[in-house]
Amino acid sequence: MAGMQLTQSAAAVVERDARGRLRTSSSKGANRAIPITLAVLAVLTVLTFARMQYGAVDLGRAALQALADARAMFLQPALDPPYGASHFTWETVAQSTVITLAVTVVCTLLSAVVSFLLALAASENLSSPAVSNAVKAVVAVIRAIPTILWVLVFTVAIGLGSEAAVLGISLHSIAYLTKSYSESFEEIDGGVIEALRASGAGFWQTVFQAVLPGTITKLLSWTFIRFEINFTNAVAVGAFAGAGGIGFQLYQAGTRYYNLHEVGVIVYVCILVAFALELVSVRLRRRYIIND
Amino acid sequence: MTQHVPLLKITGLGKSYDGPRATGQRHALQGVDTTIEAGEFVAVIGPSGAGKSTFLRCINRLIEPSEGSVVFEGRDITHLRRGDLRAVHTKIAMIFQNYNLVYRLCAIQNVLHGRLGYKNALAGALGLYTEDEKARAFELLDEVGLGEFAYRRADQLSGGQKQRVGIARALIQDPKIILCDEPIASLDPKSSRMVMEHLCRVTRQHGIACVVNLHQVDFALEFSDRIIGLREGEKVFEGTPDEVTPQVIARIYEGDEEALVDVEVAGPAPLASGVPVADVSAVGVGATAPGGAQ
Amino acid sequence: MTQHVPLLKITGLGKSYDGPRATGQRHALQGVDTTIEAGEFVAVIGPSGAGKSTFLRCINRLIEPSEGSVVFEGRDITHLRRGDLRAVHTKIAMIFQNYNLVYRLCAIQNVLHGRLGYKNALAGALGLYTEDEKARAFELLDEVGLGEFAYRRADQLSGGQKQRVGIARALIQDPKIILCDEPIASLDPKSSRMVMEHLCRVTRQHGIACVVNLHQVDFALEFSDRIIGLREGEKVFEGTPDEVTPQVIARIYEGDEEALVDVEVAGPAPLASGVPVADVSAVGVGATAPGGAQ
Amino acid sequence: MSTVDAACPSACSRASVDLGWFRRRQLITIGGVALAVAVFQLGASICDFSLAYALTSVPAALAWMLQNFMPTASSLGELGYVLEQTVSTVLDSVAATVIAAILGIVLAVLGSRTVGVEWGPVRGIIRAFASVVRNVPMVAWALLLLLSFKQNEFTGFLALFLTTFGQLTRFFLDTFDEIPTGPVEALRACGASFWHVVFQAGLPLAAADLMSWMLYMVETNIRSATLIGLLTGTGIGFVFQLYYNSFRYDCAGLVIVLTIVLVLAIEAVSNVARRSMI
Amino acid sequence: GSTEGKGGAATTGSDEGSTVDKITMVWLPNESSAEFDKGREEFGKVLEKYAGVPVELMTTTDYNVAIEAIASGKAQLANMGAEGFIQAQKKNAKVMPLVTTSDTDGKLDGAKYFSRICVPADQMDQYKDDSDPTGYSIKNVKSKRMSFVSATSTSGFKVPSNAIMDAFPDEVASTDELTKPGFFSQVLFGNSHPGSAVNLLQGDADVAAFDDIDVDMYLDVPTDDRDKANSAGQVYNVKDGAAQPFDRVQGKSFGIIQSTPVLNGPIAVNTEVLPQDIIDKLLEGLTSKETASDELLFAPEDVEDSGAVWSLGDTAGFIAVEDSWYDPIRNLA
Ligand SMILES: Nc1ncnc2c1ncn2[C@@H]1O[C@H](COP(=O)(O)OP(=O)(O)OP(=O)(O)O)[C@@H](O)[C@H]1O
Ligand SMILES: Nc1ncnc2c1ncn2[C@@H]1O[C@H](COP(=O)(O)OP(=O)(O)OP(=O)(O)O)[C@@H](O)[C@H]1O
Ligand SMILES: [Mg+2]
Ligand SMILES: [Mg+2]
Repeated sequence: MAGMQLTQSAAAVVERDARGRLRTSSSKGANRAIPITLAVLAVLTVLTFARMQYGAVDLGRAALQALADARAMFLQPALDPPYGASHFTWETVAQSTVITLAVTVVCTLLSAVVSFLLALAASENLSSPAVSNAVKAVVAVIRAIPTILWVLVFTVAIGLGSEAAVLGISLHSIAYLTKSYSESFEEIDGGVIEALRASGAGFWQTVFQAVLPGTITKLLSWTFIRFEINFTNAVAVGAFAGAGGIGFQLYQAGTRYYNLHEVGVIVYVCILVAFALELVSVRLRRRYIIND
Repeated sequence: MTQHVPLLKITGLGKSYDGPRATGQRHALQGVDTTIEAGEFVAVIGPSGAGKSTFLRCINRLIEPSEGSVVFEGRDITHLRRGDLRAVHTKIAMIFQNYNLVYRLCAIQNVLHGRLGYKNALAGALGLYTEDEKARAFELLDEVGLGEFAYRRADQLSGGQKQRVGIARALIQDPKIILCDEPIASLDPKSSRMVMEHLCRVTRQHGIACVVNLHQVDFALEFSDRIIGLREGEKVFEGTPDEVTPQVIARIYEGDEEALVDVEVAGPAPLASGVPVADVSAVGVGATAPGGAQ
Repeated sequence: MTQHVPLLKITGLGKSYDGPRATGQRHALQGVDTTIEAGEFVAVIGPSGAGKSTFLRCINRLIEPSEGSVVFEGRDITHLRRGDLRAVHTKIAMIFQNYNLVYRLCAIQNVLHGRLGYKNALAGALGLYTEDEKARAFELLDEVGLGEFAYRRADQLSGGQKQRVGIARALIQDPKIILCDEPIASLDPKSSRMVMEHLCRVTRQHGIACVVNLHQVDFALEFSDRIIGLREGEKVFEGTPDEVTPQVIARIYEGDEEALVDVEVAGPAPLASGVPVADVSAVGVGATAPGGAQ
Repeated sequence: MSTVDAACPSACSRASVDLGWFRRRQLITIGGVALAVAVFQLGASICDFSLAYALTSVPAALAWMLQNFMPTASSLGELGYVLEQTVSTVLDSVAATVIAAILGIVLAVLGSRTVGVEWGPVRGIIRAFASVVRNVPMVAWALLLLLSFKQNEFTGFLALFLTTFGQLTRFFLDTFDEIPTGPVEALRACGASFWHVVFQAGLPLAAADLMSWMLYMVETNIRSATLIGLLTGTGIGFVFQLYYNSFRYDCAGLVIVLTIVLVLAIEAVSNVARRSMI
Repeated sequence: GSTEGKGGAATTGSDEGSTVDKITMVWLPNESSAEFDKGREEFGKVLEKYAGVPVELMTTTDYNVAIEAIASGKAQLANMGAEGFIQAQKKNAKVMPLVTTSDTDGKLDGAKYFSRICVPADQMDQYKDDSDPTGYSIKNVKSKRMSFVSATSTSGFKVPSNAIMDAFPDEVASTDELTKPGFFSQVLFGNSHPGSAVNLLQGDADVAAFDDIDVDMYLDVPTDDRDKANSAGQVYNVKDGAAQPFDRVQGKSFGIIQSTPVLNGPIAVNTEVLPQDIIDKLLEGLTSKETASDELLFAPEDVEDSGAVWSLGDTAGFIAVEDSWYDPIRNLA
């Protein structure tokens, strides 16, 4: 082994492992969080596969079948025969896309307004600690519940029509936006608020003259990002309850008519809309949230 | 009835912080008495942590004082409720080290924020100012030399310009007194002088009293009518600039390691222009040195 | 056979960028010839945008030169394929302005990265270094005065310390030459001097040639054997530090508004220590002034 | 106006008299608000949404919910089964995330601007592929897989995996794109090969962010798993639907409560992990 | 359609028993799909004509919603399945059947469809049982891989589950247990009747439950004698060229080992929120000849895609029905 010529203080630092080899990272005070987390996740994964129920199907055959189905869906999308079965016309598909977008708009605007108010209450710098913590706790609980459960619960509680879907989607959206908004609010310079307060401005004046102008771009970016998520949710929820729209047609094509070609068309429509929305929201995020 | 009512009468003002931080010195401010007359220009000096900011903020109750009283125009404001405090705040303007402008709004809008205290919630929130208010805002901006920059966004202004917007914002409040917490600490010497000159001129012109926290002793001596020295939360000096001898400076900054003043070397006021005390004193340790420190 | 083969022979090296940016000056670098001998310490100076970085990066083909040739130890490396280039890279080390350390890894691991060029894919990816390599890494770290910081994460080191880790990383490559792209531009004068001294000492000691891009003319004059001056992509001077007269400096920086040198005022080399030319020259506009500007 | 002119000499008289500036700003603000209201109204009329009805029914709905969905003593009898399904959902979420992350990292490494392969088309193809996979509605994935893999936990896992994979690849691509290019360049200049750069610079620099995204995905996946479970008949989604459809709302409520507890717990744990990684 | 609109405008319907200014009718998810748009609209018009008040039709995508709506009185009328009707009635005893669809002879006798338990044709032998009058029994289904339709389906879950419970009284305590593996080695849900049938034909399940009316169009099933066609022991082939999802199991065949008749679902009324005089008028109108001959409601045989909800191939029209007629179903629950 190479004898090292080191100064005393340096030699004192060098560590060797059990076999006398030089260590390239210190055993003391090293950050073990990442390896530990990785290990836990790996163990859980192995455990999952060990106890998972794989069903009665022959996985190989099923995989082939799935590929064939995927082919029908992605490579042969069609509404009309020979592949499609004319369950839907382009008009109805377009109509229901518009409906889903309408639900998305309504949910997003509704939750943006409510979230703005809640976020004011949730921000530590604008509200009292007690109120802030209470709002944050409630919001965390709401956020923990999957959107689809909210929608199903509202469906039985309120009944029919788009209200249940809108409220269900909005609730989760509100929780998300409240968190994002209040984080934006908390980032604003406390001095500005203090300055306005010192000149005798009231709460709402401070909010609209200092807080809102200072954060509006971030709020808009978050709102748009949520718009994108809400669209996805509206599609998913449409499959189950309430508002119908493109999601319901997707569900019908899949579970009622078993026509993957028609599913394919609807999927492409969803992808197209999602692409467009994503393009905008990625831009906004780059511009106003990450770089700000 | 005819008895003289000072603009601001401060008696036994004190603030103590509790909590884990409060190990050694619980009192950030203790038993400060003073009186500010209308139109006076008072500088508060003292080492870092002496309680200058605490003193200033206790006056308009941005910090709640824990003892003592603040009487403004004959009215004890120490225990006013929030609502009533708003009216008092319109009369006591404030200027900050970091300008505290809303950066996404333009200069004129920031100036107009000074009027919010006079407006109802809705009009203020929507930014509905009267024509008179707007006209006055433009005048004041022009007065501090920023007429051309009215529509410039605040974040596009230089530090000195920002602070002058801050001055205009304070002036439009029609205040009786302006409290300034180290208004020039973030500025270069040239901008500092300009801001101090503007501040001094407009307050004298409008007959507004002014209390300025300063690190720069030379500026304090140059511009103010009266100087208050704080150390470890207590008032250790009060007097005219003429009375500020090197010994006084040493007493105020004594014990503060960063700001030991060599009394022999440092001449009488004014000290070298624009250079904070900490720099001047880096020269050496003089007569009143570390023995007195605590 | 016995003919002398220089370490590095650069002939007609040029780089042009196309695209919308290339409106006026297409050539970032144009027709540069020079020869670097083993163990030489060469400084490259020139105003911002002169093509210093481009020159350096064309040598080891971090940027692909668009014309000319680079012959390293007698072998033309201008058109080597990626795989062969790797072997050349092990012999040509590089040091960067921003240190470019992997800040989440500790100093010793960063130093060991210099050995990656010698390792196969697996061993290198997993960080399996031999005991000899590790021992040498510790020694080199110690040599640049960082023996105690071997296990310190790179982001916890100061700027000067980071750059010294960069030097150790270059040294462990056993390079024939080290290319340094403004190694001290982000450092304060004190750290700058320390880094330059370390760099100069270790390269001389190990007989490694060194090409350093520098903004600081004074450092260039003080440390290097030879100086190359670039302006607008072309070599406008090459010679020993002694030959660098104020006129030469003016010629190199002429036309660069930020760095006009007052020939009358600025004395002969070395200029005031640690102050970049831009500052020195802020004094005034001399004989060679704006007329020559473009 | 004229007072301004009088009081205000030279410079300001040109710039400042334009008080119409304020009017324009106000108009912009009012216009923005009006636009939002109009868009909302349009959307509401298209999807037949009545704000008044929705808002007035919320209190009653919440009361009804609390009353009906409050877990009762009898529903606690189902706790064991529900717990079992919940745990399986969590495990599936973790497994789907881990497997998706492994593949996602490979794709992200190959497709990223900083450490990725230099050949342009690879990057484009990877980005397009990830984008398509991510934007196919989860429902569609579930329906597709359901047809061939039938209704079982593995199907749920696969559907979850596909959506997670799309999302994580996107996040990972962004993460790798954002790592500083300097160290990567430095390693290349040392003669390091592609894999050296990936393992010695790319991964160490990105590790904390990658882990953070993974943990975030585990949380999100538990929620997504509910939806997928409804379709593929697995996990909490399935049990919820089972109780819901048979009008045993108290048991359905128990599922909700357990979900809350679990998601919050996982959120807390991953926050701790995330914080100690920096 | 213009008549489809908002849900429970009558949120607190219970106290407006004597008069209504609007009738709300709710449809189950199955009849809510777009293909029945015309038929539903026509039905709304018919109701309006006889009731003399505006009618609002509410489509649903959720089974629970329909039941909650009629039970709570948010809807006055509902088109329901037999099982759903019983559930709604359990929640509110004032929910009553009004009419149902008759058999093709216009009688109640054949107003039913069949819930079947089926196995692959080549495994029929395993289920032969001479002690059973039909020649087959479900004695052997234990530990097999089972496919139901969904946990809420009447003919695809409730009825077959009850049959299994009856056959194995000691081993199955509640139908709930049949939703998870235990008694069966595996439990699948096809999510629809065709789905369940495909599970069986594709070999993913050994035993499957599904009904006749949703599946037989894909099969070679004689239509003359429904009772006979649905008896145990019958074996059927998937039609050549059958549409999705049966395209993947063409040529496969299965046999019936058990079959239970299920009563046709009613148009139910919540008598609490609909005045008796209107109920009477509706009953009279719906059972009239005129209604039965409305081709937009009852599509003539062999006519496809008419948008009609019902078909004259299955029924001759609406027929009044008593609450007690549903007792057999009630007893299942
Ligand atoms: N929120 C707080 N909680 C606890 N202690 C505080 C708080 N704010 C200030 N202090 C303490 O009160 C003392 C006085 O602080 P203050 O900010 O008034 O000093 P200062 O003279 O303005 O100093 P500087 O020149 O640095 O601004 C200091 O010891 C400080 O640590
Ligand atoms: N990627 C690029 N695309 C187009 N032009 C470039 C690119 N990189 C550099 N240039 C141009 O090439 C010229 C030389 O740049 P280079 O970075 O080599 O200068 P430099 O002497 O290192 O300057 P500095 O002292 O500021 O680092 C400049 O005009 C620059 O704008
Ligand atoms: Mg202070
Ligand atoms: Mg450069």
